[in-house]
Amino acid sequence: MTGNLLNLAIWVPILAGLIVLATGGDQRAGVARWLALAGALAGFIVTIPLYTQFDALNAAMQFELVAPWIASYNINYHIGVDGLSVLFVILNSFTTLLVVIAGWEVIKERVAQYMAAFLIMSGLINGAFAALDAILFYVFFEAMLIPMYLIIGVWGGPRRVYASIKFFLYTLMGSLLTLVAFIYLYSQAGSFDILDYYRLPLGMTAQVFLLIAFFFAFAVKVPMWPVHTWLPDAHVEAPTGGSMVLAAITLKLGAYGFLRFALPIAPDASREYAWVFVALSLVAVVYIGMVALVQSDMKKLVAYSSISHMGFVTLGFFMFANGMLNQYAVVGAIALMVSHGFVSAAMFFCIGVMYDRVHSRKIADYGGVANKMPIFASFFMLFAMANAGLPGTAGFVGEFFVVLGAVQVNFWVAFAAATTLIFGAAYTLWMYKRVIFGEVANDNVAELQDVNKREFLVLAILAIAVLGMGLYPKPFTDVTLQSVNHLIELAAQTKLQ
Amino acid sequence: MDMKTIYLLIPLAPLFGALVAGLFGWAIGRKAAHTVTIGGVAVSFLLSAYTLKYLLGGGEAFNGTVYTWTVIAGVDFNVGFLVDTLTAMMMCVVTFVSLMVHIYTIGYMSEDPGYQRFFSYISLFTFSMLMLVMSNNFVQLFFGWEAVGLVSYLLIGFWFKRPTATFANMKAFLINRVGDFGFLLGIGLVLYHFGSLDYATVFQQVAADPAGWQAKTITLFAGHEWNLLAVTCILLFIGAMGKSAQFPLHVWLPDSMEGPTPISALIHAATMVTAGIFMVSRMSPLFELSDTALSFIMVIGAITALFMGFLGIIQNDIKRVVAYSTLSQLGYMTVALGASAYSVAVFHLMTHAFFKALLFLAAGSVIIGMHHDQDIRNMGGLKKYMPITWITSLIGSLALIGTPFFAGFYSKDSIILAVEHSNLAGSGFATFAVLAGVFVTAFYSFRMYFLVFHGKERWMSAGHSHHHGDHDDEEESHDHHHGLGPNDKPHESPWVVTLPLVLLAIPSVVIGFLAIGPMIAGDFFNNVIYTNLEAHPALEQVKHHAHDALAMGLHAFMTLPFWLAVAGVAAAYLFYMVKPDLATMCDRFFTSIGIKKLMEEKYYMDHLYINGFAAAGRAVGTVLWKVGDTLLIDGLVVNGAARVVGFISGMVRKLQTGYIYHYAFAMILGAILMLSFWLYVWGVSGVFSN
Amino acid sequence: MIPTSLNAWVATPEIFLLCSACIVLLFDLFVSDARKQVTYLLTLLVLALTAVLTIQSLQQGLALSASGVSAARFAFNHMYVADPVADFAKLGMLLGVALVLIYGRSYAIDRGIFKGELFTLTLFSLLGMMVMASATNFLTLYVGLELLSLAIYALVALPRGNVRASEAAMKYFVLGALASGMLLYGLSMLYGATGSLDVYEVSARIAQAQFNPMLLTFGMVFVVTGIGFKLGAVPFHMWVPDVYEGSPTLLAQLIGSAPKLAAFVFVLRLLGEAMGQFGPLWGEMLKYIAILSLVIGNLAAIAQTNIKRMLAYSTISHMGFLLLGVMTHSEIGYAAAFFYAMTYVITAAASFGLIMLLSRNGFECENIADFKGLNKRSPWFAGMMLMVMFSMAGIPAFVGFFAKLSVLRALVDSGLTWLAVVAIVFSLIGAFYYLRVVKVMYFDEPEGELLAPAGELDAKLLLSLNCLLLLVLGVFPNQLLTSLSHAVNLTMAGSAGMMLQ
Amino acid sequence: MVTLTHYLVLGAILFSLSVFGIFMNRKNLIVMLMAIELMLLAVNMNFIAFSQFLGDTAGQIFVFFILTVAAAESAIGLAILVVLFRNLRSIAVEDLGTMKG
Amino acid sequence: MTLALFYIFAAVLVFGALRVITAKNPVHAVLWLILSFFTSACLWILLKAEFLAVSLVVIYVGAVMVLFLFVVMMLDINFEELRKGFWKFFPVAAVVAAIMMVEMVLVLTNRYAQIPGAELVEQAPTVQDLGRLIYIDYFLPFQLSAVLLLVGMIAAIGLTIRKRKNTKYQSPGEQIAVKAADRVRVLKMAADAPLEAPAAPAADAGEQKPQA
Repeated sequence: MTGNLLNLAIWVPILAGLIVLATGGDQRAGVARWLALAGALAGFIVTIPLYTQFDALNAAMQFELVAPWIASYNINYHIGVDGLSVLFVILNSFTTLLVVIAGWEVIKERVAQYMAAFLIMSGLINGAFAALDAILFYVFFEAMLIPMYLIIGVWGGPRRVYASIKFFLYTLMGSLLTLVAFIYLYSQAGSFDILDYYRLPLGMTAQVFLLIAFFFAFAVKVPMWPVHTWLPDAHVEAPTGGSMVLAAITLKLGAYGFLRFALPIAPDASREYAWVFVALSLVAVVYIGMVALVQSDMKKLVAYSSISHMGFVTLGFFMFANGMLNQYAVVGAIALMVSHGFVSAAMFFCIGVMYDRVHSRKIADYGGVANKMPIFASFFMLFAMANAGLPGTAGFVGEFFVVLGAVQVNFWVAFAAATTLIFGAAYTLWMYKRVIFGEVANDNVAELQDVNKREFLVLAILAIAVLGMGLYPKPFTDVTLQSVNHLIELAAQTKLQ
Repeated sequence: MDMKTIYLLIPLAPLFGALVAGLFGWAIGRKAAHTVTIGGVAVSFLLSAYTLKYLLGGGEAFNGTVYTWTVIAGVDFNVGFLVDTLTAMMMCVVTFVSLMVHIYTIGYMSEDPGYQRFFSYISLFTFSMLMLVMSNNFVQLFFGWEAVGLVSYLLIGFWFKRPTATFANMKAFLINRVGDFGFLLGIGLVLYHFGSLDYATVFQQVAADPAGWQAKTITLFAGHEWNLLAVTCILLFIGAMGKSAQFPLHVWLPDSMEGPTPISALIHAATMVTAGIFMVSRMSPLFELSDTALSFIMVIGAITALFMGFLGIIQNDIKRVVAYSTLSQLGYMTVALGASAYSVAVFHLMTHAFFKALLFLAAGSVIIGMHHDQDIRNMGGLKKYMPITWITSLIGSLALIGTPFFAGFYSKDSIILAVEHSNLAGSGFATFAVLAGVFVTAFYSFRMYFLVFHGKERWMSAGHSHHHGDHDDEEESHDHHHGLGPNDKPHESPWVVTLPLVLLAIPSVVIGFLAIGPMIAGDFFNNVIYTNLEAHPALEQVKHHAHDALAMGLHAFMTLPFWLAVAGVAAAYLFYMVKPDLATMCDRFFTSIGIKKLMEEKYYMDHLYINGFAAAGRAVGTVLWKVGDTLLIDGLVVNGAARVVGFISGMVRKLQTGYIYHYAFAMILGAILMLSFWLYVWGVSGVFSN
Repeated sequence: MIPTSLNAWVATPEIFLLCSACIVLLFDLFVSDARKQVTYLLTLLVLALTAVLTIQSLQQGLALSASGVSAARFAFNHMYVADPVADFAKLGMLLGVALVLIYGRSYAIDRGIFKGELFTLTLFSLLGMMVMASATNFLTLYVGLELLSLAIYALVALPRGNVRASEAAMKYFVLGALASGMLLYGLSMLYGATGSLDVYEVSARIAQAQFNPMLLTFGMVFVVTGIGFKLGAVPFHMWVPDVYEGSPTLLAQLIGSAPKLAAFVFVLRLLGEAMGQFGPLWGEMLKYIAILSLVIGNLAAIAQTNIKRMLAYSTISHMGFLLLGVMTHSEIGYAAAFFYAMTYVITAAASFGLIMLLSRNGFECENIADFKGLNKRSPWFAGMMLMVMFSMAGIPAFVGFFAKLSVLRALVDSGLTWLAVVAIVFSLIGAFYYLRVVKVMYFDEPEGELLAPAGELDAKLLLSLNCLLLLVLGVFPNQLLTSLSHAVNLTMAGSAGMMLQ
Repeated sequence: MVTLTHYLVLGAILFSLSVFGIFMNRKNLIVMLMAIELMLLAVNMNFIAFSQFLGDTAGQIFVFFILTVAAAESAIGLAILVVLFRNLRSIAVEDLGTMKG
Repeated sequence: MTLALFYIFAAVLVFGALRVITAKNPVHAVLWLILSFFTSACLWILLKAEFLAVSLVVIYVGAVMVLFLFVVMMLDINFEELRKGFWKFFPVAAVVAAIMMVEMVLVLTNRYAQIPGAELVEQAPTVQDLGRLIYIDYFLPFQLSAVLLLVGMIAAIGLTIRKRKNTKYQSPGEQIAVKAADRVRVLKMAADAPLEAPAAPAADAGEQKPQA
């Protein structure tokens, strides 16, 4: 029975998406919207028991379900979640709900397709997080590209074609290599079951190659420097909802991939080459932090900030000390993933709110928004602060523990990482200052209306989430602890023979 | 009510007020907003006072958890309270000054459209500050630490239309972030080596084996061992440098005067900026074990104390004078910390809170009187127009310069005593700095005092460029470009403004006399602040003097600091009342040798930050973006690969000529190649060789 | 020598098809041009009945194998074999050809080629394919191949007034003749080296070392050339784009779908069964051909603006992928290639069907730009085309993904992981031009008047089913994967069994 | 003594010549078709030689069928040629280049 | 003796073949091809394959070559035009062909390529033997080759049959079968043709109209 919960989490949104799609053209847009809302709500509600019934003291997979799928290749429909993934299933369904509300009246063309794309994507992403079979994971992981490609391309900005194709091909490049890695593992283990891979002894060369393959797939998705350049383009061109899901969820999938695949399957290589990941992560934190500073496009700025934050996440994942991962760093990184889900979604939504009114994302086209949109400005302030990692907001928890963990591994790594405290605040606040503060800068701003009820709802929900997690992260970290411990054990073992 | 409930109520009451005023201010109106916030802070103050009394009456210090924030790696990270005498004192100071500021604000902000918002912010600040001081662990400390920073940010930028204000608040936040950067790393080291972030646990471990901890080292650069505690303490202190505006992270504080005056009093003088002092005192068990760190602290404090004082001399903005004075006084406190006289530092913190808040609020009163003209060159002779403000200002100034028996005297003299007896490296310089500082303090304080309250009524003289603003326009009522017209007369502020002045003037006079006994000589801080008297005997000397407040006051007339202060006042009188030409002459002299310029540019520190670090950061960012991302990664690799593929694709396409003979040729060529390959395989197998 | 016997019942499907084709030919003479629909329906009926007979044969074969007997049943003095691979392939061909006729009906009517020749020649070419699938003798193989080829050459030229069609036919013909000349030369060498024309006999003689290895492998080079041409693999691919572009779309569909299955079985019989021992050698040759096909096919496709040409190059790259499966000369590899070929037939049929759906009298949909804004015109068919494109690109959960997966698995199993990496790098490049089609349909605004897809309801319905089948097979590929790999296993086991005799 | 090799070499030479004829011919499709006939002749030569030297009749049967197929092939080839000529008014190989790239 | 004959016939054959592909005039080429076939037939007789030799002459020279000649004559071709630029491509083509020839000859003359015990048969198969094989053992290919010829016939007729241009005739069946939809469609075409495709596709559409 419990396995069906995950099934519901995966298939309810997809089914809802198909139903929404069936409403057809824009003459029934209203129906499509309400159906989508109902679908997203249902999709979110079915994930709640995943948390309430989750046994936080258990590191094993829960809500597991195994059914034969492609028997001739020993591929199974094997789903289940542990502390590493359960939060993201819920977060994803939550974000989808927000996205549906966010796109309510903003999207006027091909509403049904828009809503359906998000719902279907939501199901696919849940599937990717829940999959315990490599091919199943791969199928969800890749299939997700299709709706995202369409979302960027159809409802995106002026350079949407470039952005969407770049997004697709970049991501595909990495994941195809992973496919080969999976097949290789299959030829070694005789099964595509991820949990079997954990137990599979592998030589160092094989591990290194696997790690490279995983790196390409997941580093692109995260994205890590230097394979990050698709993200700013994709974010800038994507519609608000697309940016929200991209930042909040799909990036997490990349990071999750490291936890689920790279570390446990190739632990020796991961330990050996952790420095590469650490170095790239630090580059992401510092380099990207500086790049974010000089952006003139708000979305691009937040996109770069996402890269920088995700650099923190990957940094946390590869904090090996004496062959052991640092628990603070890993838990912190996971917490950062969750919080970044809230915060980046909120940031993109805020930018979307302004974009819907002024139709510009250029910082220079704004100024003094606070005069006209005080409520909005307050929310935006909260999220900006969360983005800068202010204690009491969700953004702090992860950064705090990653730095604490990093100190235990290498002081200078922590030192470099902690610069995000400065850079993060600098680019966020500078943007906030230029956009929100000051005299009303131009006629567009002068005509601004404060947030409407729908926008207020989304902002308020996100604000509660951001503050809630910041003030009481225990519910978030508790569920991951045992699984992280297990992961640390797995990453500490040696598979060499 | 048990104590825990009381302790919970103390921060929650202002939070409640803040939330009500902030979220529902638009609905409940001004009066309700200030009522609820003032009520909250008043409750908080009364309970704080009760707490202090309770502890003085032999009550048990409280150390307990409110809730567990999170648990990782078996370590609990809690939100909890540690309420001991130090905390209680801080709570009283914070809530009292806050209460005064709340009341004062009713008058000061009466015309501002963001009235409710302002009350909400300052109540939120009170909450944050209380969380900071009441914390029993580093996480919550950091919480409060950043939360007060946030409110400071919000309040400096309260008039968000002013570019200077929004610049200043960003600057304040970022500079503080630099401090937090060190602070966070320090916390990281504490967690790493002590396995806990609870004060009690950490301090117990240190107390159990001080020598062992002192010997611990950490490798930062390969081959170089560093003393662990020194590194940790310096990192923690970097946090304090940010928050308490110590050189070189002081630059934000003068700019923070862009905020409304009440918050300058509350946040940027009395409470928030002293958080660093409080923190170091709190961590005294750690800092005591590292002479290196203490020396570092002392030198930094001394530099701040003296050089920021200098800058106070040349300021013409009434608030900036006070701000530099604050910097200087914070330097004094830091010096005291460095001299291991934590209790003295805290003592000065307390007295300073009162008289500096008083000075700020008085300055604010003057500003109201001057219709938001802040330039002291436009003032003069306000004594007769604003009597209450005048007298309270005088009290404040006297307290500040250390006039015997005033509050500032006891604390400042104790600091000087402590530094004189300190045996750490750098104490000689520190001694000189604090002594010189006395003169400087007296000079700039009374320069301002004389310029504002005495002499000619200069606002009447034509030629100053400020114009009288349009008071009918509510929106604009607090804008910069206001001032008193030549024909207007300044008038005393309303009672809500003057009442806090009076209420603050009282402790400014008496608190030193009353408190020095218990706080310095007594056992008020005995179980709270740890001083290794064997290693750092300075405090012993102070204690010796502090036994008798009266005797100390009397004895002061024969000490150097007193005469330095007198000299300062006299010099100010000479320069600004008797012989203004002398001031001009000096001015010209210092201009000619370049020192004036140096001081006007604030030792070029802002240049360094804005045109140095910030500009460099942006330049590097631009280069990384344009060259790294756009040109190299995207242009060369990503789009380059696409272009290469496209180019090859075009080439491949050309192969398809459309002519059968070429097609056939390709086929034959393929066949020949395969044939040759086959021949090669056979050749390798040795068929053709034999 | 194997005892001679006619045993003609085994070949019922082909016999039925031949007779029916002749009947259709005769019947058509009495049908006026306006009533060619009748011939059309009759042809479909013939295809359906042939399919039923083939299914029966398949079931019989599977039943035999289940009872422990060899599934291969021989007929015509060992010139013909009915085994599961052949039967599956025939079903695929029948489906492919039926889809050609159904999708192409209104297209053919509009272009005046809805004539008796179309049906009879198509049926004869189908017969050729089916004979190829079942041939166990070089001679049968050759005659089947020629029957297939000649019928198609003629079909391509069928729109007589069309310059491009006749040009395409001529190119196809000349190069095809050249290729079959090469193939024949190779076969003559095989014959000379082993003294036999029978696939199993050759295999047995090789196993018993009664052959001349040099002549045999020398001939093999030419055989590989011929096979390369049939599959359209580089460098024997040059005809593919021109023929796809020039021929009427329904014939492009015919060329692009079912014959690939015939070619696969041809490869399996000739290389896999007859010369399985020399797998490493021809595998090495096919490896380079396959890589070249991936490279050239994918790269050239990027530059195309004509969708038929693009699909032609895409076919080349797909054949490269298929050959990667074959070149592993393992049963897993054959099974993967078979699955690839089978699903490719369905995919190609869908793609060309969609192109024809958008064409109408006087308007040939052949530029990618003609798909502009299809999502606005017809979201349903835009969605269908999207599925086809993503399936071709190998994105899950479409069947193209599992086809690629199975080939990659075969490669990795054979220790050729690097080759798998090469393959995916080029399928990444390939994804670009499929994406472009999706981009054109979804992101671009339609130009000019909004034209709804033409075509009859049945074609539309079937086309939709066809496209959905890509998804269904992508989600539930197990049955097909298992069946095909079982069939390949049986065939390879059968050939091993023959060798022992 | 005429050996098998003689015939095979002759076949190879013929084969190469016909291949040469196909890809060198730029002007005349008919000659191209003739070259194909030559190629088949070369193959036939091989088959007959093998058949007669190995004593296996199957090779001759094969030749028989090749001749048949070649006849049908020529018929179709020439028919296409005629159609092409009607459309193009030319049978120059060079004129068959409208589709390329 | 046989060897000498072989070399003579072979020389003539190769020369004939060379001339086929280099002849200026296609008619000459056909004639050279006929010569090649004849000499091949002679060579086959040396191989004791008399029936096939005869068949070759009958089928090729008698039928196929005549067909070729017929087509060459029927098409009105400017032969001079066809010769241009021949020598331009010669070197590359000759080199490639030479490489191919050298490789093939090298292989075939290699001693590993020799089949031990390959002797010309004493008793060549008779026509009866061949017939038995064709009609019994090779029944399937035989039937199929019949189909092939049928296909060749259908194709040739289908592609080349032409109704006379100047004969006007009605097709009542078509006239009756015409539907309203057909008419509507014709009208619609006129409306959207210029919109849909400006220049090139219009030309294509024109070309696609059936000639007859």
